[in-house]
Amino acid sequence: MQAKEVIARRVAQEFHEGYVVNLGIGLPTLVPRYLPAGMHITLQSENGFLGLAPLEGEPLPGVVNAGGQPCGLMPGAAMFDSAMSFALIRGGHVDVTVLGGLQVDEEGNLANWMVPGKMVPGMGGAMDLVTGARKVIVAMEHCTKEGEPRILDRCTLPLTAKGRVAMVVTELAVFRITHGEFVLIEHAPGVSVEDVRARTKARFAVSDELKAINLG
Amino acid sequence: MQAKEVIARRVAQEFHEGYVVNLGIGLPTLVPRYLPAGMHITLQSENGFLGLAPLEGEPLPGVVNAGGQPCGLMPGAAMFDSAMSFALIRGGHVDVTVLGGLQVDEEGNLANWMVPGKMVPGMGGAMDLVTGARKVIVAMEHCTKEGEPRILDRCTLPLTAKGRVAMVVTELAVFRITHGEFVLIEHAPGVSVEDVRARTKARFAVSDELKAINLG
Amino acid sequence: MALDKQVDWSDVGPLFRDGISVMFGGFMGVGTPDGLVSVLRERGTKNLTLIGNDTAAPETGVGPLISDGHVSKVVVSHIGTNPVTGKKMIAGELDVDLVPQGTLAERIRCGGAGLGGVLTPTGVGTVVEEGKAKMVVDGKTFLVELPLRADVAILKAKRADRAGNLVYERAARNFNPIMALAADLVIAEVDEIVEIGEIDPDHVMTPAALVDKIVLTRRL
Amino acid sequence: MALDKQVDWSDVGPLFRDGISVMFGGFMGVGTPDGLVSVLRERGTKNLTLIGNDTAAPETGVGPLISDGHVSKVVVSHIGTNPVTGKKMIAGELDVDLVPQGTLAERIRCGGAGLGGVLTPTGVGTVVEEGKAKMVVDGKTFLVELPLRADVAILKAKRADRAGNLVYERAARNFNPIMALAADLVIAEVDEIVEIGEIDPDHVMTPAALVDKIVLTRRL
Repeated sequence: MQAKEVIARRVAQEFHEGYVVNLGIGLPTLVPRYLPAGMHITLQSENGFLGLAPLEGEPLPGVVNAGGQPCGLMPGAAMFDSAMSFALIRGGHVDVTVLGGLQVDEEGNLANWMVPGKMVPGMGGAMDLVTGARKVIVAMEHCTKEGEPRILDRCTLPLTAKGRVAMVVTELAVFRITHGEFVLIEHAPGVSVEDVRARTKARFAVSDELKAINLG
Repeated sequence: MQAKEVIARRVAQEFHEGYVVNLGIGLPTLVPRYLPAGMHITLQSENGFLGLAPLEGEPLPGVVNAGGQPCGLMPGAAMFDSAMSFALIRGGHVDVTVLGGLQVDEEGNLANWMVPGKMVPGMGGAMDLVTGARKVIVAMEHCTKEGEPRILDRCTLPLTAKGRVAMVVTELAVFRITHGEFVLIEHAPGVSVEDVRARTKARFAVSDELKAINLG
Repeated sequence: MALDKQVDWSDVGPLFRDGISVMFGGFMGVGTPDGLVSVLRERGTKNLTLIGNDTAAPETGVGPLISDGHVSKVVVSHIGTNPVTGKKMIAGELDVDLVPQGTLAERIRCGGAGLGGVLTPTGVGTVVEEGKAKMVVDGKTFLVELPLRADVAILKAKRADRAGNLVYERAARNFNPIMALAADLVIAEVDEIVEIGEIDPDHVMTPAALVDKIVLTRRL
Repeated sequence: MALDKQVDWSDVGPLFRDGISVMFGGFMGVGTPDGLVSVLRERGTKNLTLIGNDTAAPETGVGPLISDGHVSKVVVSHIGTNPVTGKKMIAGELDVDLVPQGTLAERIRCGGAGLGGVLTPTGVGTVVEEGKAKMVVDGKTFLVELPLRADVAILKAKRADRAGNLVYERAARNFNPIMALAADLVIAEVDEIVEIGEIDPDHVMTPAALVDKIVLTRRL
């Protein structure tokens, strides 16, 4: 199973019936594929709506996701302006947001919006989402392409938000962050705690209930 | 001509084609009767719409003015929520508001929302209107029923807003307030400057262009 | 989105407890859910804090709740149309917190939008500024007004779909949409319930995600 | 209400001057008035300050204005989809002020609603907080974010009546309604113009009172 699928399958287990969810671009958009049959969630999009669906048939005017790509509308969808969109996001009306990360640190800090001197795309809606969503899940590959850990004692890149990450899901491990404590709660099948430590530059506790990620 | 009609006729002269106007309850609601034929203004109401019209025929569900009384809708009316209603009011999108007053003073302060120990109805939308409308016109009878001046050197009642009144229209006189200066610009036919002074407890300058109110 | 949020009137009562804060939609009673107000009365709730535009009249809107002594505090912009409110205030039986209407709207919106407050010019130089922080921006003075939230919001809409998307009618909209953002539990009384998908997404005024329960207006 | 706000395309050009600030509706170009953007180009305006969500792509939305050098500053939440913006920024030809998207929406709304600012938790502990006042409310830290206004707002709507009431389509709504509040001159490009009274008052998304000019989308 590819790293991305492992991550998406595991993140899907954090969703519950009726949840309002905002998914970042890329990997997070794969998550809904792995929801249990019959579970209904509502996808929220920064550009102003609740009830995104996959595109079926011809694109409809104005029905686009936050990446500007044509999408569909769930029955019962609702459209609104940007002020309302972020009232929902900042006001705790989004149950979960799943975003990619460049770095996460022990304090639950996330850096995912710029690399000084290299990539300055802007934060878009990410700072508001990470600040305001009820639960922030970072879904990312455990290390960079160069093999450098992304989970650090201290983020070195500019932060997206401070102390807001509740969970980090990688292809190797799942960490929960509560009360400022970084805890390894699950590992990928065949991956040992030592393997995780070797590729993680953050202190973390190991849960008493540590188990393998269920990829059922 | 009754005092109220004199006041309403004179206030009507301050309206211009296309103006957005918010009228307080009572006397101010008489003003539109005296607009020149063919002049179009849009009435705004705090409870959430633009385009009030007089009631014609049966009351329609939800079509009520800020006093909760059934009214009509102009063609081209628009409805919105209270936050938007006051974004319009506070944000300078209402060209003129006309309100009654208990007291106005030399500094353009208005008191019209409470009499301690007697009448504490609440400010409703008045504080926002007086603070945010582009032009605030106070339309009131010159003196109280007991003959006490309402135009004072200093309001003694709790203020509605500070320094926001641009014009005061009474059955005796019209004052303009600019740059902190109270100026008598018009008097009712047959009323002398001395008559006005005798019933006014504020210092005021007399305009070089002082004239009689046109009640044409 | 497939959750059916319609409940029966008998399910509503248990949602209310003594001492809760209740935001109520409506302006002079127009846009106030009369059925939900009745449930609050019938249930005999005590020590309610009501947050809304006004206290309407003794027999309209939330007026009966005040007349019958269910309320210990109101946060409103206006009480002048309901003499009972004023009498109870003077008698020391009711705490009345008067808030300028636009400020009330913004404070509720802040409470629902995750904002810590807004800077408003309204009330500067009046008794409203007492006890509040001020800030000067570009030479102009503003009051810092803080968020308001409630335990429960009771709303009135014209139409809902089963998921809870709401459409209001004319000036009955008023405070309802912002209150839908600002309470832990949001209950809407609606005149009509339609199937999911029957309301055009562009016409939804309060998205279903904000609404917890819907109940069909009782025809008396 | 009877004023007919429709103008011809030839009337639009003279409304734009060099050095003005322009708020533009749209999100990745969706909801951006392409015709009005073209007029800004054809007229050869210089030193524009653009305020909006993003700089789209080099050939979409406001992208062409940046590619062709009409712009000296952008205030946006995102530039990553338009490499030209990044290049010009690095070359020192374009000033880029990045604002979190929700904060951008609130700042524009403040500018249009007469508010002096809002307190937002977004950006606390990040570079966004640099140079900004902070306030602690109920133990939580917020940034004080200040209002934004512009000389001109250019909007895109699906439908207008002749008075200027606007209806947007789906996610093309985005920043358009709040920008209608926050500029001295508001111009809307619309796909369809109907008679006054043809839009249900409950469906109006931007009231006519906020709109100065409407122009019918050019079919190319």
